[in-house]
Amino acid sequence: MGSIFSLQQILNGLQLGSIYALIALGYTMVYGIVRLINFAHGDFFMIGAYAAYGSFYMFNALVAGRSGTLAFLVLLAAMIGGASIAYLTNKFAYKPLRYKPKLSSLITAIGVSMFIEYFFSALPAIGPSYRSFPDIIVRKEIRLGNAVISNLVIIDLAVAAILMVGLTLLVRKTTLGKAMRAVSQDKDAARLMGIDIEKVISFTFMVGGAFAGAAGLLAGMTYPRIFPYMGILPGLKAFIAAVLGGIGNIPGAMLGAYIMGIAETFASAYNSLIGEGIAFAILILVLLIRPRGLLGEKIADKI
Amino acid sequence: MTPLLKIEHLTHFFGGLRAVYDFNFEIPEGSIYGLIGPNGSGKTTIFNLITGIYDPTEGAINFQGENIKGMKSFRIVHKGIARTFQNLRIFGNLSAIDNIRIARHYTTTSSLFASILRLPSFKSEERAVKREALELLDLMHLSNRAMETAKNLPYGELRRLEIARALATKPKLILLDEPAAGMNPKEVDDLMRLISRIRDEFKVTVFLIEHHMQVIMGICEWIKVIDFGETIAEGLPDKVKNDPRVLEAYLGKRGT
Amino acid sequence: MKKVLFVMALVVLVAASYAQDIKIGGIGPVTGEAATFGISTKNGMTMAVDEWNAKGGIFGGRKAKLIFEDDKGDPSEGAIVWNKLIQQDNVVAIVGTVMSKVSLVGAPISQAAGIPMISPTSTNEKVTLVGDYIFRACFIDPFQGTVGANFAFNDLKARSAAAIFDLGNDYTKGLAENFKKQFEKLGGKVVAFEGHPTGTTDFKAQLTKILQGKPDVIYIPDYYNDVGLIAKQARELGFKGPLVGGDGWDSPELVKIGGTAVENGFFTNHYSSEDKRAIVQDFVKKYKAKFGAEPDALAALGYDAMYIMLDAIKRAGSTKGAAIRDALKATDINVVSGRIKFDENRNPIKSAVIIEIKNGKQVYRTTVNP
Amino acid sequence: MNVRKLPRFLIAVVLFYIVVEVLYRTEILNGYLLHIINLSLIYVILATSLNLINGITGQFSLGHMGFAGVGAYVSGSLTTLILKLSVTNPASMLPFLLSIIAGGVVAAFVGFLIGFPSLRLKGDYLAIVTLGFGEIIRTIFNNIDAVGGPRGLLGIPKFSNFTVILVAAFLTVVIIRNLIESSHGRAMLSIRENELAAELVGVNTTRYKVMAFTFGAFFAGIAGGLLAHLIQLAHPTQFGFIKSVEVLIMIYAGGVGSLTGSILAAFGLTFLSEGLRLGIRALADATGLPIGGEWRMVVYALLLIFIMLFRNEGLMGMRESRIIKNVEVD
Repeated sequence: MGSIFSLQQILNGLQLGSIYALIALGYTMVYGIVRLINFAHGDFFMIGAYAAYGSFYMFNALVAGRSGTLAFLVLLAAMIGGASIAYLTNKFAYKPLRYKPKLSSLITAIGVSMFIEYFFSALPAIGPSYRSFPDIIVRKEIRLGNAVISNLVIIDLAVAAILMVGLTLLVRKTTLGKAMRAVSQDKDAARLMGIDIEKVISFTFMVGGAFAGAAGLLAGMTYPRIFPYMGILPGLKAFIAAVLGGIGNIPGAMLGAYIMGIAETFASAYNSLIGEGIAFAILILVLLIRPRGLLGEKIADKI
Repeated sequence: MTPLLKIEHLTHFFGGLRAVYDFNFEIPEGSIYGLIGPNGSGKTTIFNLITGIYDPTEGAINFQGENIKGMKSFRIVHKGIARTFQNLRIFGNLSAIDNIRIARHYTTTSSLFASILRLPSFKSEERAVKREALELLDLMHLSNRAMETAKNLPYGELRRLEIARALATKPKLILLDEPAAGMNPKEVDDLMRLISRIRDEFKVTVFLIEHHMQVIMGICEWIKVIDFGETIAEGLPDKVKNDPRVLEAYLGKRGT
Repeated sequence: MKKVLFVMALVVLVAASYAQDIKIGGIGPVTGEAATFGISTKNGMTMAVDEWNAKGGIFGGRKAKLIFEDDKGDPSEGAIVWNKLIQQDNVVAIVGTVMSKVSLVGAPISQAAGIPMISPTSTNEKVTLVGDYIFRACFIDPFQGTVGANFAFNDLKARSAAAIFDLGNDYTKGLAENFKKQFEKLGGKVVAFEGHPTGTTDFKAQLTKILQGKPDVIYIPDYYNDVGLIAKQARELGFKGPLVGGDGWDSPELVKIGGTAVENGFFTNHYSSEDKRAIVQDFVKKYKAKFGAEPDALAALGYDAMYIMLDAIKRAGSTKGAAIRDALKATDINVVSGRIKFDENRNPIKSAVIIEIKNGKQVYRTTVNP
Repeated sequence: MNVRKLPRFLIAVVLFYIVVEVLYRTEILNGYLLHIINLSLIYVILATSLNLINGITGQFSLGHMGFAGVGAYVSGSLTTLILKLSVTNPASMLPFLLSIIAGGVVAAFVGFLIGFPSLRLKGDYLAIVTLGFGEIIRTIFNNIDAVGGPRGLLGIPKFSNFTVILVAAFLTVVIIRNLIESSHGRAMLSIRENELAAELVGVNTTRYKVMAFTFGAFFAGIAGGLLAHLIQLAHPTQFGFIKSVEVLIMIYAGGVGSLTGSILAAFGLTFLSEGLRLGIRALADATGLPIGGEWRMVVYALLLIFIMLFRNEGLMGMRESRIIKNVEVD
């Protein structure tokens, strides 16, 4: 069977899309609230992977044998790792520029991204080399007709889904979530309502960072090799996904990420030599037809 | 005599929302007409429809006998309609004089080639543009601000700069969207004198939106009142002022 | 009296210049995405220099001084560092660099300046064709691909094969193309020839397509980091057959990343760490002691390239470019990757070994002569 | 003689030329430094031309090096594959220059095409589309075997020299400056300032946005061609997203919309990156710390962050040096 639209390819695309989605959410949330493309976001993903790597070897000794608990602790560590770096980045690099020209934050973001990558790469304890990521969960494969589903596919999809549902609840139901929405819609009004804007922004960065960290762990388990520059490409893809969905829009980021994952998979299956080119062409086409992304709202230009 | 601007059955919907409904208006050349109505009644939308920012759902807009409906905004400007904005839209990082010079852009003829090589033809045109720009600034009492970065000017001067910029496009009709907004009584007085002067010196027809009753009553020759996109009254200032429907729209049911 | 002083000064000057260190330029990417390869190469070079210096220097008591510059794996940066080493640091020879695309920028600069250069790992044929000052220590693209195809067809008895390679990396594409050419020439069928973008970690789309063609063997001429993932994903999708690759596989990390997935894997390499020759055993032992890790192919080639260069300078007994070049041409030396001589295009004539991954270890399988 | 009337920029460039040539001939300036100067000048072309799109017209292109790639491959193919020019033949100089211009023209055409999405897209959306176009261009180079595919286009003759590059950089800056200081350029500026207001003072914003992309791409193509003939290679990886970001950094670190800023940043950042090579080595030698080249980019990134934190409008903001400005027409 030579079809590129096989069940296997759809699963491949969904798995890739899940990881993109977790990264894309951070991009979109941060953009929604401070209108900044956080170029360093892909590096939060990398930090998450390294935090998971380090914590695995730390906890492994403590809770040997309890694979479920261990996996949970490692996930927690990855998310804390991502959230911490996001918090620090916001505090030291973006906050001082909050009311300065937007583009200066953008260049700072690029600088932060370069710094994190090169610093980790130069640090003797980490270094630029690839590290193999430990098997936190034993791999199993299930056959389903022509397709093979590994338990990692299920884990990736499930973790992404749970976190995305959690995020949706957080944004819709909690006070903090409502504050986030208020700040993203109108900072001045939110301030007048007594919302501590900086606190909300900081929190948003941390949530985004935590999600990127979780994605780092999933990527580490699924593609078991990590290195300091591992965030660049997924970061870029996730950013594209976020824009595709309509940047600033949370469901849009998820949708965009899955489309990106599936488009990339199908394009590679169709013709791997120009696969990436096809994926970009689809992206451009979508944006030409829907200039504000798939779910992005048209922001009325008040005249 | 054909009116300068003739609007017939102008109707516009935003999605399902009716913003303007069956708006008809004629503005004769050389007049000063006013458009009033409560907030959100659709006044600015009408300006946006005339200047081609929105494409009207229905109706016709004739300017000097030519249908300009559906034309691109910049072409409408070339036809001779200029405007100002309720929320200032100044080119903030440019100097005051450059704000004016940009408005003279479409009347310049120097080719790219001549501009890049700075040929004599380009230079003489630049000189002319600069002189005219300075004259306009002078008229607006802004000549001492010519080289100032526009965003550093005080509010009242920005309002005048925007009017000067609109005039620089050499319009036949100028649409002023709340020109007196945020001005103190002294500035309002000056503005009224300025508007009359513009009409006389530049032979420009004026169509303005205003909340300031002093301005409306003081300089407008004819007034149209709209509410919820529909015309509720029309006539001479004195007549409109006492129209019960107008009073109701402003003070009545909605209660401001 | 003045004369005496003059002569004394002259003697001092000559002596000073005599004892002067011989500056050798080293180039490799130590930042950026190829940094891991650059660091291995640099480690290898450093080791060779240290060994020679410990033995008392190159000639006449003069020691070698390695000036190493980072090229970030970027051709533009390559042009800068080549110019810097030659014009600013006045090195007498250059050992570098890892990526062919960067060596191709450096080679004309070396050639024009008459500064001999030897690239440890640039496999593109064109590199040494730039001129008579340019040498290399590694195989060229066609060689490994051909050897891999022969091995797959003759030893593994494969009749159908698929290849997956890095689209943006000429090394892996070159190997894949030559594999395909040779495998088809032998009468085999290449059922799929798939590329993947540089830096990607998910190869399942390509592998799913490859497996639809049911190949006997998959040729994966990538570096170990990608090979580990590709192998793992291929096995996950149900591929049980052998995997074949090139010297990019040679790293202790391969088995760590790939786990059991790289079992039944074979690759062409310059040497086997099981080789009983003293220089090999010495190199492996010292490298581990110094850098706390097993050497990979790049470390071995970095070491060899530097070793060959220092040996040539010694035999030349001079720091003149032309003399070193002539000595390089006459190279006949035993280094980690075997006994090396150069052919007329300044490529090393050396045999390849095929290594098998068995129980997580690299096992020597056979030697192939060119 | 009225000092204000003198073409200051021309004088400055001529002085620069003389100083560099004299220093080089007297071997005070070595080939390495000259190479860095050449590279900086190529970056001047790239940065000022991107500034025309991003800084002056207020669009957001993330694919600038894609245009440079087009120029590099077109001119490289012409000189290397089709005309087979040789550096030793003095008659080759003219065909070389024409090839470079041809590269610029083809790049301009691509820029013209890419300018169209800018009519519908704004800000980050436009950024993504230009990024996508840049990557597509790169994918295309990667897949054309006639120009070397992933091996790159090899054996390009080394025609680019200090004189050619300096003249090209000078002309680029002068043309862009003259453009900015004309009615056409003011139209572009007005789009950056307020697109709607620009349209409503009669500026055909469509035309000027496309024009900015076309001009920007033309000069980027020229720069790409010069780069290829300087380092004798055109390679797909040189024209990817990360490289475009390098140019982006230059224009924002220099100041959006300031040509002076772009020129200073092109030189400053190129020299900084080289200076750090020496700096790190000196530090390692002085302190005995085991630090090497891998720390160079760490420091570079930190400095970049500090520049933006403490001069957040870039070095020059929107100001222009008097040397660059035209003598005002009066």
